[in-house]
Amino acid sequence: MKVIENTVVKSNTEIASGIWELVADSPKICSEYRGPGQFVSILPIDGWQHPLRRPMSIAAVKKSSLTIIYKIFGDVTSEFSKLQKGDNLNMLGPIGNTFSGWDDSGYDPVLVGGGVGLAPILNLKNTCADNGIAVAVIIGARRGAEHFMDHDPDNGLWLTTDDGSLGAAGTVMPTLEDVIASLPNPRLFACGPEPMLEAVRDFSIAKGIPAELSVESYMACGIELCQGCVIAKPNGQDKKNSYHERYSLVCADGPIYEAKDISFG
Amino acid sequence: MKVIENTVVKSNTEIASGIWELVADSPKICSEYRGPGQFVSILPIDGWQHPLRRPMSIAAVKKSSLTIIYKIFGDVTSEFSKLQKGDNLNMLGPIGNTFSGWDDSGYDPVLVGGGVGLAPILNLKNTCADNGIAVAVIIGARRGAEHFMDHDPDNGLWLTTDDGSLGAAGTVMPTLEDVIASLPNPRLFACGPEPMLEAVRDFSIAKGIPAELSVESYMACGIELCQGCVIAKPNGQDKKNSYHERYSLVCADGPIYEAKDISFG
Amino acid sequence: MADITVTIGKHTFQNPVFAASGTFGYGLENPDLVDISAFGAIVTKSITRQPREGNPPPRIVETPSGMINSIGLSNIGVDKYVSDMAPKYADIGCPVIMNIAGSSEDEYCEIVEITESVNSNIIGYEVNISCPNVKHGGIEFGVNAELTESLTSKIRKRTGKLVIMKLSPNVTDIRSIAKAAEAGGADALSAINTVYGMSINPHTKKSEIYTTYGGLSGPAIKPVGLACVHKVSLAVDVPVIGIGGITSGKDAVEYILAGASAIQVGTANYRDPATGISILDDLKRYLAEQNIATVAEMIGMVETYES
Amino acid sequence: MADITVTIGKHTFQNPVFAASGTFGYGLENPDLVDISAFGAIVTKSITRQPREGNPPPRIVETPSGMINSIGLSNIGVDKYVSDMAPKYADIGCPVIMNIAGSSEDEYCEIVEITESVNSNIIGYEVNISCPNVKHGGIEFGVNAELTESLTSKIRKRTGKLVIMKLSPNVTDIRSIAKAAEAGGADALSAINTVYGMSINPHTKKSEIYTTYGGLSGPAIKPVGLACVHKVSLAVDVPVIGIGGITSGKDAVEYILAGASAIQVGTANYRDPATGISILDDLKRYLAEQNIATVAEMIGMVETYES
Ligand SMILES: Cc1cc2nc3c(=O)[nH]c(=O)nc-3n(C[C@H](O)[C@H](O)[C@H](O)COP(=O)(O)OP(=O)(O)OC[C@H]3O[C@@H](n4cnc5c(N)ncnc54)[C@H](O)[C@@H]3O)c2cc1C
Ligand SMILES: Cc1cc2nc3c(=O)[nH]c(=O)nc-3n(C[C@H](O)[C@H](O)[C@H](O)COP(=O)(O)OP(=O)(O)OC[C@H]3O[C@@H](n4cnc5c(N)ncnc54)[C@H](O)[C@@H]3O)c2cc1C
Ligand SMILES: Cc1cc2nc3c(=O)[nH]c(=O)nc-3n(C[C@H](O)[C@H](O)[C@H](O)COP(=O)(O)O)c2cc1C
Ligand SMILES: Cc1cc2nc3c(=O)[nH]c(=O)nc-3n(C[C@H](O)[C@H](O)[C@H](O)COP(=O)(O)O)c2cc1C
Ligand code: FES
Ligand code: FES
Repeated sequence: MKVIENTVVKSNTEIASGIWELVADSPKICSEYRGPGQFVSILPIDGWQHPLRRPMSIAAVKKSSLTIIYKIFGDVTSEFSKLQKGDNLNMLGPIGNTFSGWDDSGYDPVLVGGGVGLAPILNLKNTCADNGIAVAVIIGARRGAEHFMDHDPDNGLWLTTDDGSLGAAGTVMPTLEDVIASLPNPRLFACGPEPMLEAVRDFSIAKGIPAELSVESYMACGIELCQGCVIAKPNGQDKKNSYHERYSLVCADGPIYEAKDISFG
Repeated sequence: MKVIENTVVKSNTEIASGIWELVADSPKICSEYRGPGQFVSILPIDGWQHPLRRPMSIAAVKKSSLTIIYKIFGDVTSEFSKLQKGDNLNMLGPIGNTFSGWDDSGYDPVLVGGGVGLAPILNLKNTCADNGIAVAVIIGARRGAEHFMDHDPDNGLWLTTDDGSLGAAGTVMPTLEDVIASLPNPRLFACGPEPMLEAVRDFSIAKGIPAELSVESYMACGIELCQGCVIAKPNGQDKKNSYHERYSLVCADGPIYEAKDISFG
Repeated sequence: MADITVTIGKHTFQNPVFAASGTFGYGLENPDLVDISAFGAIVTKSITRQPREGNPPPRIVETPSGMINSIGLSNIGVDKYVSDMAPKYADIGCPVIMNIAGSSEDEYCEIVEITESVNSNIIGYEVNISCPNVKHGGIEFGVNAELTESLTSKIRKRTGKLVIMKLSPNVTDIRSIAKAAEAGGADALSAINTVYGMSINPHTKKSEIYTTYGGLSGPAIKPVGLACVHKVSLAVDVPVIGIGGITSGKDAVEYILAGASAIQVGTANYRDPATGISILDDLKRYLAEQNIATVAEMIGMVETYES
Repeated sequence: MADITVTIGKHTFQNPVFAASGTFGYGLENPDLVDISAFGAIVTKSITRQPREGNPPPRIVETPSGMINSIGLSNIGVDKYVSDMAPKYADIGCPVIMNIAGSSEDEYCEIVEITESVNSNIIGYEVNISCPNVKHGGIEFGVNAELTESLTSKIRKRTGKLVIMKLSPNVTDIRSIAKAAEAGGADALSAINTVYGMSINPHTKKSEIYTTYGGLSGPAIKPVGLACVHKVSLAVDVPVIGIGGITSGKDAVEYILAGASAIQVGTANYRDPATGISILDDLKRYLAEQNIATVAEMIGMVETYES
């Protein structure tokens, strides 16, 4: 069940260059939360200038505390960065489905995150740790300043940077290939910018490795009212008079899809 | 000369119920300031949601400090009340003409203020005091909580309230009649809500007492560009093809007018 | 307490706050988030003869105090609507108005005929002749007075239920279209549908909407909707339903004063589908403060300087 | 550095950022606040045959991300304009385009004839056929293709200077009006003038604008202006000047990508008449970042999904 809740900010800190972590007291949404992959949709705090809520993945839920990690992108995220302890923040959630199969002992989960796609991956990483499940995690960024964790391959955490200033140089893909080489039954979970998702998708299909991708789309409502948040399904293209066969609503059927079930613009 | 200045808030305090006083460091506008009656026009702080600047009378200028007194009316003034020391506030000014004749020793200045019309009246009162000029001041409000000064007729300060909860009961008009009765050569200066200005105007014309009124009008620019801020002139009605004979621009020719020169809708 | 009922055609609604088409789904999506029985009525997403996928993404973009959409009438089609959705309206406690769209008179008529052929709780039709983002989605009717009159009268002949024609603001003279709909036998008119708009991403240099142009909605268009409602309500005798940028009781009051007998909440539902309920609370408070006994007497009460 | 000059008719402007009519006075009011020589051009307040007081107040009201005005073409009249203002343009360092309005073809023509009869630095006319708040202020031309073509050709005959027709968005088909203006011999088209809007004060129940309806401007209408400019620029061969809600370099870029050869800053001047200069700085930065060598090649460069 989704709820609209006036949450109370507990902390709001810059954890890397332009990347912020906000923890809010949100008992209602937390009690409905079902697992990593779900997101909330947050009301802008500047009146009606920006009419639309902003979707943000849930990075952690601990008792009644909900964490998001956001990147300053435009007006609304800039405003969010000014929030202080005690301020209100109106959230709608939890929305969407969850990553699945990570607790299946037959698989070796490999988590791939990049940019603002970090939040659900971190959430999944920590949830796995809480459940005693070993995972490999690969996090990409453009430059070292955008990372807030330590490159620590010995403990299953690889960082990459486009400019080579931290961890492995390049995109996450070469590291991903290296990492899975040593795993008997890899299963991929990815969230990040579209080019990264596309690369992971193509790679997983080519290699026959199961993969779940968390995708983004522009949303007006998050609650199945606007029909705006569609993503194309590669398998539903040809029907003449169909509804939701060619396009899937990310807020209802996503944001997590199996790699083979979606295609990118 | 008018300037646009990014002023710095020095203090912002609620001085009566819903009435705030804001002091800003504003060296450029202060150095152009010419006297009581002038105003500034302040940029809303919520982006473009409210496109228009808000005109606010100058309540005091001391060296580089400029004071305004504002009432929380709607969105923009509510936002202003959240400003804290050190915040920026973009002002355009000083705009408009000034009260005149108050320094003419042949007259006994009587100052009448009400509601948000208090700022320029206070400014004039203090300017007179600085110049050793004795004045009578009458300030009206709906109820006692909206006053922040003391009813002190012995020192020339009369307060009135519509509900009689402080000072004299009723509007400023009965008190005004009482006060001028004892003055040989009264000269009125008034600023306040339109019904008050209208009453002062009619009274001054009927009694043949000179009066200057500070008027308000809806403004888009404050700098003679929009032609929006007009007020009707009673003496220019009949010309067929005329420009600025029937209507006067408050931002250019006002906000101070002699009572006989304006009429109210 | 003030009387907040309003009458449109032969229907009296418990209050004048409706949910707008395309912004409230089929009224069944979020039972936990909103108590639908509090609304005066809800208007469904446009239903077409056949199911429709709608336009490719991107379908949505935000603009200053507004948004552009180009959904392209994505919907389940009338057959499925009548079989799967309509029966669920039996006990939702709120009248349902079915919004319909088509690319020909026949299509509109078939939708009505199919719906009329079953028993349902649908009390009427809002006829979308103003969808700006589908080439053949009705807009060719909405910009042409003759076609509007003809379509209205054909639908009128097929139903005794409410017939409400939904007008486009994207015309030179909305009064003439309104009069044509009235002449065709409409019980009421809705105004407005969205305003043509466009948005471009300067970084990618791409249109932010697949169909290039989409429909602008939200607070940005409130002044446009108000002007249309005022003009239309002076031009016709049937009731007008006001739509466009309504987010608060204040907005609803403005529309009613301008001449609306009821109002619809659109884009604001995306922030909170219960917005209509808070609008209703505001409206009641306003009536009490202003000592106005009935909403009915407020309709068109605006005082203008010129006449 | 990128080449930011743009050419309209036989004129090459130093940059594409102009000040819009009615939002920059006669260009002479605030020499201390803004360095007018930085602009590509300025367009004056509409000038009519006789001086005009304009409409009674209230003339202005704010709306969400916008404002409505109903100034009613308050201006000094062409005689005084030509004798008192025009001579001052000799050394302001910026081309001046005179905006003109009238209630008949004769009136427009007389204004042009009077202006042509003197020597002045005015480089052309922007013809307001789209003022929404004066009954006979040109809008009857702007909604009618035949009248637009006829008026354009009459003005064309009377001047070798630039003739720019300023279009209204309040029409069913802006393309047909644009084509008529082009056929009449216009050198360029400006789009858009303001959108019809209304606002009501719920407390007083009064219209907030004396003429009931006024013209909506500001960021709220940016999507409307962009759609119009894109449509018009595809329909005609002459340059289009984009107007509507431009406040930033980003907005200017969107308009140029949509097909505008130059842009005009309107409502934003009321916050700061130097907005155009910061837009110009943003635009230069954008060109550098994007490695675009000339503004000219950016015009109409938007990538749309459909064609
Ligand atoms: C399911 C989902 C999960 C997300 N999780 C995160 C997260 O954990 N952390 C994070 O930083 N960001 C996340 N995002 C992206 C985030 O919503 C945008 O960065 C944010 O909306 C930007 O708002 P802005 O006003 O700052 O920027 P703007 O300048 O308004 O927008 C910049 C870009 O943000 C995107 N955007 C804006 N509005 C919306 C909207 N209503 N719906 C979808 N996208 C929009 C668009 O791509 C736009 O071009 C997520 C998006 C989705 C769909
Ligand atoms: C010359 C002048 C001097 C003023 N001095 C003061 C002062 O010293 N203290 C004070 O509290 N107020 C003063 N005002 C009034 C002040 O400008 C309004 O109270 C303020 O704009 C309200 O803004 P808001 O967003 O809070 O309210 P809103 O809800 O936007 O507006 C409420 C009312 O404020 C007025 N208003 C809004 N925008 C404008 C505008 N752009 N121009 C003019 N009026 C507007 C209108 O009457 C409107 O109905 C003055 C006005 C003028 C014209
Ligand atoms: C995403 C979206 C989808 C819409 N779909 C429809 C529709 O299917 N049929 C219709 O008649 N109107 C549709 N509308 C128009 C609304 O019903 C309404 O007329 C318009 O949005 C203006 O109101 P608002 O500003 O309150 O949103 C849609 C609007 C939006 C924003
Ligand atoms: C107060 C005001 C007065 C205007 N006066 C004129 C005018 O005299 N002639 C004209 O052609 N356009 C006039 N306009 C329209 C503007 O030039 C411009 O087309 C419109 O405001 C849209 O641009 P914007 O959103 O940037 O303001 C006026 C606009 C405003 C806001
Ligand atoms: S975001 Fe509205 S339907 Fe998914
Ligand atoms: S406020 Fe614009 S001319 Fe006076």
